[in-house]
Amino acid sequence: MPEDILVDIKKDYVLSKLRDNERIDGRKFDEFRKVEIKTGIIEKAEGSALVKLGNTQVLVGIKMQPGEPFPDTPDKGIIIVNAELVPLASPTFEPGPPDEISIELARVVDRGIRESEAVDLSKLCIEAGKNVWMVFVDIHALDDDGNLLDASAIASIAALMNTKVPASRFGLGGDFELPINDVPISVTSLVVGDKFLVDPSRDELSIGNTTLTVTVDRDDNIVAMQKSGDYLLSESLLDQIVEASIRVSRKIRENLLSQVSKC
Amino acid sequence: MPEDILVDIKKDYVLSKLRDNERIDGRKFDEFRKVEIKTGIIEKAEGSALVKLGNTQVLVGIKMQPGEPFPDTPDKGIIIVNAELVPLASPTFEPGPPDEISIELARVVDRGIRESEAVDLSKLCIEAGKNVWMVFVDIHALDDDGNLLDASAIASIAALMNTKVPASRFGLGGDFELPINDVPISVTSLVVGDKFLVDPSRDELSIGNTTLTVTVDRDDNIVAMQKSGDYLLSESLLDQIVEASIRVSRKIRENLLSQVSKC
Amino acid sequence: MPEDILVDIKKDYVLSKLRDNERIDGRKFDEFRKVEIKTGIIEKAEGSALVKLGNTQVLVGIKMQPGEPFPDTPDKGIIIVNAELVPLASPTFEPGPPDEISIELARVVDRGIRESEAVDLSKLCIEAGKNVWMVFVDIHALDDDGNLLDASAIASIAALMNTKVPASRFGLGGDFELPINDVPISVTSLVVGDKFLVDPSRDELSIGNTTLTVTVDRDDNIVAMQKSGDYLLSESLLDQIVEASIRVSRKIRENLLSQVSKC
Amino acid sequence: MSRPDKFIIDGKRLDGRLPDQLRPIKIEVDVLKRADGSCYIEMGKNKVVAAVYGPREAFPRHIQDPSKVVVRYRYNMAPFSVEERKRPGPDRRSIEISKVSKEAFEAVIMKELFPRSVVDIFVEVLQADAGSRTACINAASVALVDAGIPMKGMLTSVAVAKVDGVLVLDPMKEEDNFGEADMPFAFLIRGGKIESVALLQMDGRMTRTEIKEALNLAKKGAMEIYNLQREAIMKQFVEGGEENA
Amino acid sequence: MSRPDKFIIDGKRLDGRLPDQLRPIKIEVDVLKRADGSCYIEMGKNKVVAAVYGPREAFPRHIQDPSKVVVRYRYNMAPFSVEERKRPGPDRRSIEISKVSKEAFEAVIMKELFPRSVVDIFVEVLQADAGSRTACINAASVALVDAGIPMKGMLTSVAVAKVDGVLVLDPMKEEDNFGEADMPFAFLIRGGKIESVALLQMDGRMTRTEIKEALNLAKKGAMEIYNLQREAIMKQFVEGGEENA
Amino acid sequence: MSRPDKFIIDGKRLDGRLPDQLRPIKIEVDVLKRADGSCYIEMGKNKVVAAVYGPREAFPRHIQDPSKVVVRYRYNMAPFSVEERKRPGPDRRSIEISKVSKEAFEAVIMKELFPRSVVDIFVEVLQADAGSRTACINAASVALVDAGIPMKGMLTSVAVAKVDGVLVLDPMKEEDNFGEADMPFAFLIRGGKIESVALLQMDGRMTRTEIKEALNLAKKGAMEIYNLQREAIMKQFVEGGEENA
Repeated sequence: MPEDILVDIKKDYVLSKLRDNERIDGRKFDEFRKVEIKTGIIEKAEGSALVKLGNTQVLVGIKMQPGEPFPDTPDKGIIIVNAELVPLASPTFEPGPPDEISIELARVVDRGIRESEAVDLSKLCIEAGKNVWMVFVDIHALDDDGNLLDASAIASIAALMNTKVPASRFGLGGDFELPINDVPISVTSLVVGDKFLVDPSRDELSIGNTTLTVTVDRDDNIVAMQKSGDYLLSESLLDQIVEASIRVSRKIRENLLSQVSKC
Repeated sequence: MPEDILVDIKKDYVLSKLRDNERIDGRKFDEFRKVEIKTGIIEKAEGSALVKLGNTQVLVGIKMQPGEPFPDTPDKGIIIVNAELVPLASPTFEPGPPDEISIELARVVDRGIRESEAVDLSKLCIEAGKNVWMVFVDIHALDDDGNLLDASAIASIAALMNTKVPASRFGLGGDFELPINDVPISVTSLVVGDKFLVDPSRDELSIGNTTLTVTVDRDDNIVAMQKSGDYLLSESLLDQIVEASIRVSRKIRENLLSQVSKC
Repeated sequence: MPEDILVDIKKDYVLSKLRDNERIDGRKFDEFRKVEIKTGIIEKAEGSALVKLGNTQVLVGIKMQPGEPFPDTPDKGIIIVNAELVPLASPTFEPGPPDEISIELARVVDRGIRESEAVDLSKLCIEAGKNVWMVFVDIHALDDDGNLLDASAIASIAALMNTKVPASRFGLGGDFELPINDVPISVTSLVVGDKFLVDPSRDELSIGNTTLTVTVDRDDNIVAMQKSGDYLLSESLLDQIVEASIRVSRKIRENLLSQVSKC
Repeated sequence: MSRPDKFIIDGKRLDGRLPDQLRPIKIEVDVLKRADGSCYIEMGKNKVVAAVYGPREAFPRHIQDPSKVVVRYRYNMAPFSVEERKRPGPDRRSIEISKVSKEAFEAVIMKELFPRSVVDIFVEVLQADAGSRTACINAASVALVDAGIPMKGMLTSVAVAKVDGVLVLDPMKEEDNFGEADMPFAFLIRGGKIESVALLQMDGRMTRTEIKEALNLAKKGAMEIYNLQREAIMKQFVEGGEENA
Repeated sequence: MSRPDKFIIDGKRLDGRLPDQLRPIKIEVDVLKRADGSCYIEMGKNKVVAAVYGPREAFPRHIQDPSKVVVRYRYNMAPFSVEERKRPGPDRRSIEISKVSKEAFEAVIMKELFPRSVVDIFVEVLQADAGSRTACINAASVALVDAGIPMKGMLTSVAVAKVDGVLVLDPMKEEDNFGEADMPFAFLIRGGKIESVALLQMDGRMTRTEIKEALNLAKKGAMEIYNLQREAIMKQFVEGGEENA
Repeated sequence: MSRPDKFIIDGKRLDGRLPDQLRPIKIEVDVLKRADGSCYIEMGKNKVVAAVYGPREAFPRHIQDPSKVVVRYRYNMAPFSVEERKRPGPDRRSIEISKVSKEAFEAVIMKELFPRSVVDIFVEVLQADAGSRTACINAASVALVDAGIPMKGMLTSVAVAKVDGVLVLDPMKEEDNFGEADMPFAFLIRGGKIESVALLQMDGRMTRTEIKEALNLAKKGAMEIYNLQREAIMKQFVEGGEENA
């Protein structure tokens, strides 16, 4: 009950600020929180990255192993994205198999990587039709202070950029760097009436999980979109969000590349 | 609560009619509802049939693929019957893995097909001990207005009669019709005191799920029986139901064969 | 509620007796209940033993089949210990997958067998790296009158001593006796303040599941220990329990060997 | 196991029995301490144990019935009870057997006496042979008496099979696996007489006439089993009384 | 299925359609007796059926919302609906589709009218083709009208794909599998006009300009589907009236 | 990894440590915002993070205890924490570790202060090395202090192994995998002194005398870890105070 009252108070505060065209933490409407990226912190993983997006923290680890290719892509590696919203990260997460929220998160991150062709899967074939590299991208939420999705997407591509293919461990020649072709950036906006707030914090999300995620590749193409939440989106707002997402994605990508020396 | 009252009223009505030796919908005690069968409606399946039994509707689809035979029947194909009582079909069905009701239904249908040797499994061997055809019979309930079991059994055999073995898709020669030897018919009766009502409707079942199912092959042999529900059955009633089931099964089979051109 | 009151009364009784340095059933503090062992009672199993420890009853059955070895022990057989605390054995057990109690029980029994090297796994290799004997030790609780763990451990080793490797059934030569090198004995004590009661009965356990299990091999080595329950153990008590466990284990082993003619 | 050429030679079955003869049966009552009632039965190579708990408070609450007791029945096979190790947990076969067995007992337990309560019947198959469901029902029936649960009568179960065209009582494994039909029954026996059928299943191929004959053969077998159930209960009653004296 | 060399030849798609042309659509209302509302739709080779139950009491209690109705949506594929048999039960894809579809309906149902209740929307894909989620939303929308659930308007869904650099309406399987982008929409249509977007997903590669064009193409398609939905409801209304007369 | 020929050469272990020497330890307090208390620990190559939530209302209700707080403990390994990717979700090992760790904390938390409530302790193994359960307990202990949960003292955990017949403190992976015994402890430390044993497990082969020696070696190691735990808490207390000033 007190929890509910707190949410209501936060909500009122966010909305009243919005009426003055302000965000509660003073950010501009299209401004991300500070992004900090540390890669390679899990030595046992093939690649890893810890991303802090304000107080939101996500750790992504990459494990690789040989496996059978999909029948329709016999000469291509396989990427599997999985997200665990463990109860450590938020009082609202519960132990157990992935729920609809973590499944949606993993699938949207997956689409950004897949559709931007960020990983060159054709270079992950060991023996066509028989054996290819499987890349497991495991998203492990640590602290949910809002917008876990963008933090997960950034951590995933950063971890992939940090990945060495462990060929020698499997007697398959020398290790080599995972071939990366693109750096997709996902930009999530909270939609409130006719306004939108990029990279919403948890306090801002107290008004509802009504978001639009737009993932952009390095050529300003949109590679994935996901409207999430029970709201109606106007056409004009959709275009504004797409425009802003492209703009914001460039900054985030630049920031990411400055912190992750690669590509 | 109002639901309970409704059930009680229906129950009283069914029982009062019964005292006058009448059924609430005017049917004779050994009379099936109208049976309508449409086959081949799911083009992507190897075979399919939609059966309407009054307002009860069941869709059965057949999928086939090569697989390993059972060790004790190395030269015979395999039939797997599975039933999903999806919540679309009734307010009392819940999402989730099969419960005891859907398992019983699938197993009784399975026994009818298996024991009548309706499908000639010896003609479904690809390579003895290694590779045989697996026939998946998937029962998908659409509308439960009573006696899903008989509707499912009819739809299953009708779908099997409609099935083409997809040999060419698996590079195993030309497609051929699934070899059918018999047309088992299941006849379910609702037992009420010393009376029994063939093919009970949902309204009739408001007095309890106290049924006896008798499955009959084309030579009037009984190939499967299942007493279901918490009641005591007298010897004489048992024989009466067996006798009636044989009689009724002939009509249903004739009806089925007239609608499904085969066998 | 009445159940709770009964537990409280039992607890008070156990504690008041303890103040007089007595156990409610008159046993000495380091005295086991009577152990009765019957082996070979499940003819279909490769080995079996029913153990009665007072009124506690456990049945263990051994099944064996060839399977792939672990990569790090390519020339050794595999032992898998599994415990089912079926609801038949106690009003507090529930149907469903193993809970933390049955998992702990199985793992502690497993460690005793494994660390004492009771079964000579090197003699269970069929073809190194490819095929070895898998030994399934299935613990089936029948009646829980306290200390299921020790009863299970005794029944497990007794059943293993009773086991014939079913080589002929798999066309792998003649059957032979499972090679047994040691007879580990687990001794569980209930810790109450600065005292401990060996082989606690269910009534004694009404004061809490605060136990220490010490498993001893035939050379008086400790091969496994497990503190279980939310209590604090003093150093001196720890040593006393270890000492007593070694002493008691010799008697139990002797008793076991006298009932199971082998090793 | 492979199919025998003939099931009946010189009027005798593979294990030497006559067609209308039961396998050896052994019944022990009150074999478990924790359960409110229990029974161990051997029927051929079947070894099963049944426990009854209740009437006790039904939990979770929403399963309670304000007008009568809820009956639960769990048929479970030990992993080592069969030739090839069975993975623990219920499979489709166990779930179906549990359902029809539960319904048989629901039909004979005086349910109205214990509203809002539950009676739990747990049967464990320690070693499985043909007819384990019938052995379990016989054990559960005795366990219910041992637990003092009021019933309309005794529930007694036996199967009939058809082999080489002949109906045989209480089939063994070969007859069950390779026979032409299998038909398990459970009967309500009251006042020493079979009153009605509480459980009935069948698969195979039988004529209407054969079904009637099978019923009669089953009734004969059930009466013999019933007498053994009665005897075991009596013995327990007398000995239990002595122990308590 | 393998990738075609070209998707558009002489301005026509592989199945002969123009880029802005829908697949054939068939809509039947009130096809199930048990459900409070139902609808069957064929859209290309998709065959889907939707059922609506409710508003009814929400159970278990803790899911109840004292201020509004709870909406549940279950997208489920029949095992035989796809080329290779699908194992029964929800997979990750079904769970995501169910989530975004539910949210689209939550945005248009008058939720405040039925506090503490639940509206269940069940859609079964009997045969799957490209765009099964859009077919399901269209069916569910009609089923909700059939069930008399008050909504702000009709929800109508269609996808746009990009193949050979051209945007095409209502993609077929080849366009979906091998195309450059896929973008499903659902619109709220009120008073005969498209008001806003209730569902939006995208994967592939599109420029900002293409997204605007895709939206316009989808709107054109949605209006056509909307007219068919309206027609089917009207027909049912008239015929249903006749039947009841 | 294969078995080394010798574990101790010239009195030194494979990683250069003396037998009674700990691996390097790093402790950070209050590393998470959402949790009520948190701690990150590195202990050798172990990297673990612990979070504490509570005391909060116990849900579902039936787990509430009217006389004391309920303690839950969840040890979980990230899929990428080990050489070969671990499937998400609890396995038998994790469940056992969670049980004995929970019981250790139940023995030291002042449970009576918060009836009907729950304290949740979640530990995530981000990278696993030998002794991950001990690292997790040490982190959880600090996180409980950070969350302000009253305890009888600090819980500090360390293991002892036996290799080449020698007892070694805080074993590394090779010593754990191929050693002759492994024995994890957790101690209650109050007023700077070890009071009693809260967690104790052992597998391998040890004499009674060795067990006593192992205990003493573990106590020495625990005191060192305890001082690091204290230091980290103090630092946080001072810095946290500064931050808030």
